[in-house]
Amino acid sequence: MNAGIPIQFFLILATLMFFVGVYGFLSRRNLITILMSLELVLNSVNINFMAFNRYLFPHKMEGMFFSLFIIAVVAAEAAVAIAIILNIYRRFTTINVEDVDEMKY
Amino acid sequence: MIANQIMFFLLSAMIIVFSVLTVTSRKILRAAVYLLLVLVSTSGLYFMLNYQFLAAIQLTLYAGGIVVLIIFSILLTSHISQKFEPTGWKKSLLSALASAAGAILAITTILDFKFGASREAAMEVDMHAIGKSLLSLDYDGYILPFEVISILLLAAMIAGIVIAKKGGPADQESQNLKQ
Amino acid sequence: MNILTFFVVIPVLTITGIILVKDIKRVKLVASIGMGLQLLLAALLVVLYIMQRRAGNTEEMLFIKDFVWFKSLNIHFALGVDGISVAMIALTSVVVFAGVFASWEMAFLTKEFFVSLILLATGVFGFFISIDLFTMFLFYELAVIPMYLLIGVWGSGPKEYSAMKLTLMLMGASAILFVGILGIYFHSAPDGEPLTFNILRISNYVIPIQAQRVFFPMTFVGFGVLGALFPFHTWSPDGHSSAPTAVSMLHAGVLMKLGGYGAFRVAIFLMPEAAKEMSWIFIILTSISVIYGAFGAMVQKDLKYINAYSSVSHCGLVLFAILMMNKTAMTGAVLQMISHGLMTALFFALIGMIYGRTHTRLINEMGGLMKIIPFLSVCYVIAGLASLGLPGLSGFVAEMTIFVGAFQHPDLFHRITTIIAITSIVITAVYILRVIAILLLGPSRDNQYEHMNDAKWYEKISTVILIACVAAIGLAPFWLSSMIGTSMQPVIDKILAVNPF
Amino acid sequence: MINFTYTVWILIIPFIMFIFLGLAGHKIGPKLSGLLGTGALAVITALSYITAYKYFFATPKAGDVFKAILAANTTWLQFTDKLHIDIGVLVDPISVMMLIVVTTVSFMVHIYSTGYMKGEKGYERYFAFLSLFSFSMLGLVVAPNIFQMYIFWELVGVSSYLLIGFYYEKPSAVAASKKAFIVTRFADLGFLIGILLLSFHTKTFDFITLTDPSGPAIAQAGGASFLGLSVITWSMIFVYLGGAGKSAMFPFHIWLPDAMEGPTPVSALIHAATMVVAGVYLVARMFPVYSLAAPVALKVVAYVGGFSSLFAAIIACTQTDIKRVLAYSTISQIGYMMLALGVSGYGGHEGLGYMASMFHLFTHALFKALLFLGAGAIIHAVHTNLMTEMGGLRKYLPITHLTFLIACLTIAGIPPFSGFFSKDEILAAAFQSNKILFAVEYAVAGLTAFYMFRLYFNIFWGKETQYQHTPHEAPFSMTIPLIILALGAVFAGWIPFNKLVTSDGQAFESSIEWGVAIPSILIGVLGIFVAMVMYRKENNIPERLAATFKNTYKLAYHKFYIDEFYLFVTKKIIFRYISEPIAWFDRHIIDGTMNSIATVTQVVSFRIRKFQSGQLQQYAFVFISGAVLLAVLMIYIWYW
Repeated sequence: MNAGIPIQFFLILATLMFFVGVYGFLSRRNLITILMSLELVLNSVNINFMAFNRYLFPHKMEGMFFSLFIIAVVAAEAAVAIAIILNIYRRFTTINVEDVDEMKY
Repeated sequence: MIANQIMFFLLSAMIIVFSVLTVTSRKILRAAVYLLLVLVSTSGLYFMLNYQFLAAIQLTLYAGGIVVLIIFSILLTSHISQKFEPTGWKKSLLSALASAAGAILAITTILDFKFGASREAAMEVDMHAIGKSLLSLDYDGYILPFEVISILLLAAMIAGIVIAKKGGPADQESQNLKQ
Repeated sequence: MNILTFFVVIPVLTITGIILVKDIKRVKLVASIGMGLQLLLAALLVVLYIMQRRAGNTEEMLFIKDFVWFKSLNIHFALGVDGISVAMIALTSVVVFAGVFASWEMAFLTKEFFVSLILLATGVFGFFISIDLFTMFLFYELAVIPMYLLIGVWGSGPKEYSAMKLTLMLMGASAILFVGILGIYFHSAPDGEPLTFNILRISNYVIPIQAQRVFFPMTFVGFGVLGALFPFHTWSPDGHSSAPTAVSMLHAGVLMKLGGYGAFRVAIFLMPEAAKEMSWIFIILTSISVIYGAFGAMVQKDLKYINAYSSVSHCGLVLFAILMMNKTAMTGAVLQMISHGLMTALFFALIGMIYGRTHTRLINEMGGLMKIIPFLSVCYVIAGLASLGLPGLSGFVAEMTIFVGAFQHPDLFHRITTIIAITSIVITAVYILRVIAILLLGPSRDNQYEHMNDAKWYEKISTVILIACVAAIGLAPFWLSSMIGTSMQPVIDKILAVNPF
Repeated sequence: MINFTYTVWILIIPFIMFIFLGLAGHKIGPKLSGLLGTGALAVITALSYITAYKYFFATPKAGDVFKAILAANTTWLQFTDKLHIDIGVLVDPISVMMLIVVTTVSFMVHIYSTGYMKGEKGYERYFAFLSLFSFSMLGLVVAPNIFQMYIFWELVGVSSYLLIGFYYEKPSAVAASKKAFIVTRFADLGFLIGILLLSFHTKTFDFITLTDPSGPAIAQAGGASFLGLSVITWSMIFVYLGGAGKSAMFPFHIWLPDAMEGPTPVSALIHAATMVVAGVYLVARMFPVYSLAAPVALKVVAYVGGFSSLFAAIIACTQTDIKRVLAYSTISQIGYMMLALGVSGYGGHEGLGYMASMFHLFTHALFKALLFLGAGAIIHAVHTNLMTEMGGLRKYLPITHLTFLIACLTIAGIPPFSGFFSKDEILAAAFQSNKILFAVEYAVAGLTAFYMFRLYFNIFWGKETQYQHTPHEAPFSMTIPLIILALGAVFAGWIPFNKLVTSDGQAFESSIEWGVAIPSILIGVLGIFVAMVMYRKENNIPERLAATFKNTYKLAYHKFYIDEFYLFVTKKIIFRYISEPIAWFDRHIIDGTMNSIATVTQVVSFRIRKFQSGQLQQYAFVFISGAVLLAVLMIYIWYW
């Protein structure tokens, strides 16, 4: 089903998605949006894995399993991150990342 | 232009457009919905690459689970109607520059690199094969990471509960601060 | 089990014991028993050592024991002693034992105090028994770290400042030293053979002279800072004046000797060619130390400052003698280390006791103490006389050995610097007698001091044991000097073999 | 050969006594302490006399020569194969003579002290110190090598320090003791350097080897030279510095008058009879080296001695504290001895000066101890040191008066007292070799007679003074030593020193040179006469004289301002311009450098801590930009 589509297309797509995520991570103030940006970043990595697996090592399943595990880890990460965000919200009554700077010098 | 190419470009366009919307939208709930759309489009890509299992996982776990989780947390912490203040132009510009630089670097590198095509016969990734190697103790088996991930998930679950629980250590401390 | 391992095991057991017991009295009891055992052990070691030598054992190091520790880097826990380290161990055990009794009145966080103190002692003992550079360095650090706590927590005056200064300067020196040690390590064997940290092994191999030129100054300065080498001595006055009694005793009495011993055992012994080549720089620095410290002590008003500067002067003499690189002078250096260790510990113990009574250390505020606290005053006079090199006390033996040895050097430069160093004996007399005259003699200056008590039993133990050692060495120096001298012989042979004068 | 091993007990007994009295003195009480100390001294005095008898009369001489016998020797500290400090006992003519002097005077002083110090606080301590002093002085005397001498040299220094500062609550005593120690210590520095130089070139400390006329030291004479003088000369000059310090020769004399702050018996023992002549003894010990290898050094000895004797005699004429007069007189007399050594040659009749010096040392010890003990008895009776507050004491203190008179006649060189004989030999020796010094000595002889009788007349005659309570004669424990010493002062002149104590151990013939002696007697008598005119009856001649020579008098009265000069050097120059700047330099420059390194570190870290802003996105931005930058670097710069 991927005939006629060079691997570079997938990679460029993933790259763009990755850096859009990075942009979000750097520019948004809301912690939850930041989390969402992170999801984008991780997702782009998954795309890379899948593309590499399909194009370069079609006889193996490593890429797929990696993605699988990444998805599991992302789930765990999201759960914990959201718990932390809720806690921060209770503590500071805000989830603006610029207001949470207790850990400075 | 054949169908799968059209399909690919359609999906790509969706992914990129919705990604950008996700990180620029000033209403958070909308951002979550855009994220959902991105994830769904991604699973479409997986289908295209013939990884049905993973596509399904992507749909259920990612699009179904995580996005719902995010939406819940949004509801707990923000007002739906709330609009963000726009990001400061300085900050967006810097972030955009950094991201663009990274993107350009990565893309030029990708374009420079010659990927050799594989000569091996493609493997049929059916549920049987996945299940077998996931539970296999062989060289190619994934039983150990599988178990580790299960424990990780359990730990994350417990951690999520403990951290978010009302009256946890942080909460007591903040009460102490108030006093 | 090797007798030397006990020197590390007993302090560790003592620390455990101190942690386990409950009240302060028992803490002190455990500490004194532990250190008493250590003293006995040191005595036993001396006897065993002499017996072995009598029996004709001519190996360079005795009681050698070697445990592999980190195989990949060839780090060993290697133990071994010769006459020099035996003497240093004996000194340490005496000073630590006296130190425990000198801090008998420590009331604040007693348990933690004794734990840190004995931890420090563990480091010192470990340093002297090691013949592996890495373990040596490890124990060296172990001895320096508790010093920070001991001064910072239990000190007086600007204690945080002093503790920080002392620790930072010594740590800075350690950093340089560690580079030096690694430098030795990476040149410790000819091509193809495994690298080693073992001193004896390294000494059989000539380190390339280019490497020596780089690493000799590093090692020497690294150890020299602890030995109060001019101009890196300024931690000493501040550190000593802020430290609690027992810590000053241990620090000036023993820890500063680590510097001299290390400079001798590592810098000179392993890199004699570079030492020969570069010694003139350090000879100038050390002879400045000797004179400069003595002049500095002359105008100080704080008892501990006086003693700290005097330590700079005396320890400068140690390094000076080591650099002369002949048997007599180096024997003298070891003797001076022991002698200075004992008498300076005695000084600090007495200063602590006097301070405990008068609550001041400024000599101008006291006076006529001889009449009020005769025991302590007489001890102070004896310490002073030892310090100015009175025959019959240890200082004379050490200084004369150094001077005679240094003066036998065929080089005119060395003899002239020796004469410069000798003038310190007059300056020493001036500042010692000045203190004695102001502090102890004359009429009592302030009648609030009239009703002080003389020494308590534990203070007497502490001072008497130190005085006994000082006098014993002073009256019968022959055995000690020959024990050190015999062990010095192989060292000298090695130095001469590669680079005859 | 007679065995002299027992002589080690001469050292061991007082040492044990010092330790015992020092540790247990306050337990056993003053009476027993005094008794024990004196008893110990009695034993070693007896031993010394036996030794002297055996050495001089019972030991067969090797050819005509008194051989030096090494009675005991053990290595105390090994330096190198050749250099080692031995502790031992050397028996030879001068050491035996010194044994006699030291033990006799010390024994007398012990007896005297039991009376003089009665009731003093620290009585036990006093006897402990006396034992320490006896031990160290005897050790010095019998030293078979120069390093043992140095050891005991330091020990006598410290016992002198302890005894001068015996009244440690008196600030002047404390200052005096400190001064004595530091001045002699400074001189000892020269001694030590001399020893080191000597040992470097001869590779030995041993006196027998060193002084062997054909030994290495003397053979080195023509060796390496420095500033035009041979190394041996330099080392002997340095050694002499030590001797000059201990013997209070100019310019190291300043400590001796102040040392009179100590108890008077101590002054008699240490600062008149024994310790201060250690310098003379040292030069005599090394005499063959001086004479044969370092004549220039010997000349220095002679001139310094001559100058000191004149200088001190002039000052003595103006002082009013009787102990200070005696102290200056001591300096003057020691100058005599030094001069005699300095003008002496080596061997046979050439060595007349050497013999004369030893002879004078011997007689001087007796009469000077007598003078001091007499002064002690006077002070004991009237409780003052100043002769201006005394007068007419002859009625109250008959024994003291008589013995004091004998001593004064002896020191003035009036026959037939012992001082006459020894002084005559010195003058004869000086006459033979150096006329300038000879003239100086004549002047000194006259001055000596004058100031001694000035003292005598002022104390015992002069104005009738009202005392607070009538002075009374001292107890027997004090007068008996006076009488014994007076007898010694009278008869010691008949001892045939030219047969016993000579530069090369051989006897030679010498007789009184009347051509030299008669003028000296006349000068002495003249001095006495002048003193009698001026001071026997109260009159105003002294004031008028003082007014006439106002400046000279003032100069002499203030001891030529030498003390002030020293004070200036030490207080102003050393303390203010050396020590204090060094202390300042250390605290501000060196320590300041260390502190500023720390400050710079701190300032920098305060600056860079702003990077740790707590802004998560800032970190992420830096991280990502950095990663991109590194990637660019890696890809486009390193590999292209």
